[in-house]
Amino acid sequence: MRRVTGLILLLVLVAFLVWGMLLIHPFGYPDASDMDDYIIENAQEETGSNNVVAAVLFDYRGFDTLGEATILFTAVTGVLFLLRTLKRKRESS
Amino acid sequence: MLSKIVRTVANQLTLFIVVFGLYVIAHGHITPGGGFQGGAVIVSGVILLLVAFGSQELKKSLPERVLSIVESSGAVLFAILAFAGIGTAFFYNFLVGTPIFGGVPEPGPGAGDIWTGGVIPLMNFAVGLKVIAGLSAVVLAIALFSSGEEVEE
Amino acid sequence: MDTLITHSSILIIGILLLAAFLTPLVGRVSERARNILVIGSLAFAAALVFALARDISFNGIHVYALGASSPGLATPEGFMVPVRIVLEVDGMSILMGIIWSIVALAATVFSLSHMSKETGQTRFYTLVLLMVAGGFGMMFTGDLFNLFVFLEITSISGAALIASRTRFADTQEGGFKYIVISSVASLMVLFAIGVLYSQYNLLNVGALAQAMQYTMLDRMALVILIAAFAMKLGAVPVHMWLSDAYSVAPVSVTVLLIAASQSCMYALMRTCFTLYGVTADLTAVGWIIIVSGILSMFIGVTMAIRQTDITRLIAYNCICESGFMLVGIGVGLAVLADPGALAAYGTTAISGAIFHMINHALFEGLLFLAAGAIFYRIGTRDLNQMGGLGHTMKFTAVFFLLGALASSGIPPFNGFASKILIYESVYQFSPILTIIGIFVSIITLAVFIKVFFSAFAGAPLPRYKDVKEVPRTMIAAMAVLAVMIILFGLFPGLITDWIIRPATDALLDQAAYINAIVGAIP
Amino acid sequence: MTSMLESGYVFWNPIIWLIAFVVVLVIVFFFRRQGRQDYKKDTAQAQIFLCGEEVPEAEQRHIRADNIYWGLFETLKGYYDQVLRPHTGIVNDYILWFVAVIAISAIIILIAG
Amino acid sequence: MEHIPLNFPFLAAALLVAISFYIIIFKKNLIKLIMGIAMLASGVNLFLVSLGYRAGGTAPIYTDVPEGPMVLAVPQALTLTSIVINVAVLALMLTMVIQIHRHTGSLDSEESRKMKG
Repeated sequence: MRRVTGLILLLVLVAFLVWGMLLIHPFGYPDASDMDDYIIENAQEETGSNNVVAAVLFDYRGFDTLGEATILFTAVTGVLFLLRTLKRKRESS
Repeated sequence: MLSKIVRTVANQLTLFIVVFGLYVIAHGHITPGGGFQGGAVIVSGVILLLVAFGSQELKKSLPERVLSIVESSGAVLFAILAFAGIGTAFFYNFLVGTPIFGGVPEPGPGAGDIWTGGVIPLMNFAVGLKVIAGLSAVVLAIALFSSGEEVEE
Repeated sequence: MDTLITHSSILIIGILLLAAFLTPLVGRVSERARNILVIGSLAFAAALVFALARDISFNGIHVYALGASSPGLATPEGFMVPVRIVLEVDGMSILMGIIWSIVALAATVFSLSHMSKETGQTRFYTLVLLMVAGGFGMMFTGDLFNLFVFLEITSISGAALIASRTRFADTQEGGFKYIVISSVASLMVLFAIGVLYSQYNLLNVGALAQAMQYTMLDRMALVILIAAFAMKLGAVPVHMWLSDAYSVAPVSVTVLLIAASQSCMYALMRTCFTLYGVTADLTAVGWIIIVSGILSMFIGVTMAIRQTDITRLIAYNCICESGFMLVGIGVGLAVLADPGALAAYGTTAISGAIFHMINHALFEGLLFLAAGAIFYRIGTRDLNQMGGLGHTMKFTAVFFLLGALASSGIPPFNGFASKILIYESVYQFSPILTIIGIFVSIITLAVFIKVFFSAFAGAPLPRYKDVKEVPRTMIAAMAVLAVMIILFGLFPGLITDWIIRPATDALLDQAAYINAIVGAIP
Repeated sequence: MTSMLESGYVFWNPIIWLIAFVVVLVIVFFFRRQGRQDYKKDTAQAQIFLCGEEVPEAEQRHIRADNIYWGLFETLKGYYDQVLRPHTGIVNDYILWFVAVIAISAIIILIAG
Repeated sequence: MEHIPLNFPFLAAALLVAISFYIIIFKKNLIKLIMGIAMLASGVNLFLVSLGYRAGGTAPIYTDVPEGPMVLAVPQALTLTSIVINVAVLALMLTMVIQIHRHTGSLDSEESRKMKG
């Protein structure tokens, strides 16, 4: 029962996604590229970096990278936090 | 702990891995790469050591306390670099045009210059530090935990 | 002072992040210094939020372009669309910020005593700070991808915090469920962002709203965004994770999780009202949200009355209360394209929903904190083992009763004030919805009678003879929320005039939001 | 009037409500005082009377949460069987419901909206 | 370069998403579930990065690059961010699975559950 319902719903989802993907612009020919053209043209002058991706990562969208570094920090803190003791377990078992 | 051949080879290889990782970090603003990628490369060296020597041995040279401190410092350094531009705006690239990493390359394709990019190389360095310490800490903690050893708090 | 206000939106997030990064270092030195750092940074952020709120009420929408040569310069000179990440704080965002800062302060002060017996406190407070910073980021950002990043920060730190009592198996399960749900939801949000990006090559909410044409792909993105945010806020039928996660977390974390769910509700409202807004015909979306809200109300309350685990019961009550908000928002969305109906009752429905959001955070927070106080003293969440606690834990009993009455919509508490706005406006849309709402409110009262009777009332049980009242910091944290509940209940007109109406207007005024980013609409 | 909450249709003022509440309270107390005056503390009057039986200990006297509203759950058994079935607690099912929500709302929005 | 028929890269991303949803829904093993989430992340990342491709474009790095159009830079940055985020999420998930296994001795999502109803 669950399997059948699940498969039907999944098929609807697949149809939905595939239909959407067929509507997107042809691969390699983006519809609009104003923001990226601006960045590619001005990145060298504004940030002094030859690597435009690095310029986007650390300058234009630097806040995202701060967030990303924060996520890594969060995950590391979380992992160390969750694996913090085995002592209690050993005593009880 | 694996056999002596593996340990020796891992020992020698790690040096090259670390150097390559540092190269990727340092040239993040002119060639493909950056702090995350270079950091991940170096962490692969740490994992090689972990596989060869076992978590107990590695823990002696890379205690988690130190890794945690280094990771926090990397994050703080990154945040401070972002805050330093707040005279104009948060994340403002205040080093462009100054003597430190301030060079601006010729527009258009050309050879790269390491002395460019403003805060980008510094941020790459901070992020690299963070990724190395953070991912090593995660891998080490999981390895120690699965081997039944107590993780330091 | 002006400089501080100019930079306040980023300082709120930045200071909290910096404090979170510093906490592990300071925590090695001294516990006292760490607590001062945590509470101090949260208080500083709260002060800045209030200053920013005052500034917004005078000067309108606050825009901050990160890394630009001038913070107010959202788009580069001579260019039409924003390139950098822009923080955009309007009345609605700052309302969420006010809720979040109050709740975060109360929860942290509460956990000073509540978590004092646990190990790993330094990492706990680090994660709390990260979660608070993530919530502020979600509320203040004007950029879709940035929203995704902060959504992830909030959910990862939330999951780690839920699982913080590692000695119990169910906490690990709750945390795992939460992180699976939230990572799937946020990845689908990212997918939707990609779909939007593919058409307009933009990531800024305001600029996207201006360019929005409501093509088929936009509808696809809308479907995915609504489903993902609905899952994150715990609307029926994707609510099952909520009771699992809320019931096992330490209560101070649960209070933060409620506010995090509220920020997902905020993201849903932003998506519907600001991103799509009047360009799209959102009647169908409105009806989907209304149906989901009605189901949330009904299933939430009927499941709540059956529970014997006190926090799980309150968690189901949370689902029920968020159903009220969803109904209010759904009615507002359904009549968004009809100015007459919007003016007659749509606006009231939305402001009722927004008012209920702030009230919900307050009274559910109080209920959870009171439940945590019981857990702190007797070490169980099972209602079957409680009884007669009101004789010794008088303050906790009174606070719990206050929260319960507010949640059931008993006058003169704040829950009634917001519920009457929702009832009265929804009645003009469809009377049956109001009738269901009132019925659900009555059952909510029955739910809390069950809890109050089995936990606090009755003869004092011999095994709980030497149970004492909880420490003073915990009472202080509960008292803050209780006082706010009473104030909000006694002066609802003041609150609506000061913060709810501006928030509603800001939410409905799509043009102003767009203008603040890209200048006048051509 | 800072307490006034107007929604264009009705109004709600907690101060007026409180005044009315106090008035009703006073009236109730007034009538209550007209009642019997012969209640005395610390006599047999104040003790629990249970059909003359021995009063059980607090532990047994207490009604546990499981037993509260027992009749309601017994009456609504059919409903609760239906409602409890989707609440399996398996994380895979949660994602299945998410897929269901996407699928159903996609059909609705793409066709109707 | 010619049009690639039927937007194959996007379709591949959609199929990856669909397959990963199949795994997440039908595989009861928690490790497989995590693999499903990793695949979902890969699908979304593939979708994002293929959005930015421009026919005949070079990588957006000016160091020793031939003249010509460059592919869009922002999707690449977004993908990088998203990859790191998913690494972090996976690490935390695996930690929780380790803890669940330690407590219940089972990796089955049905057997290891404590809460229902």
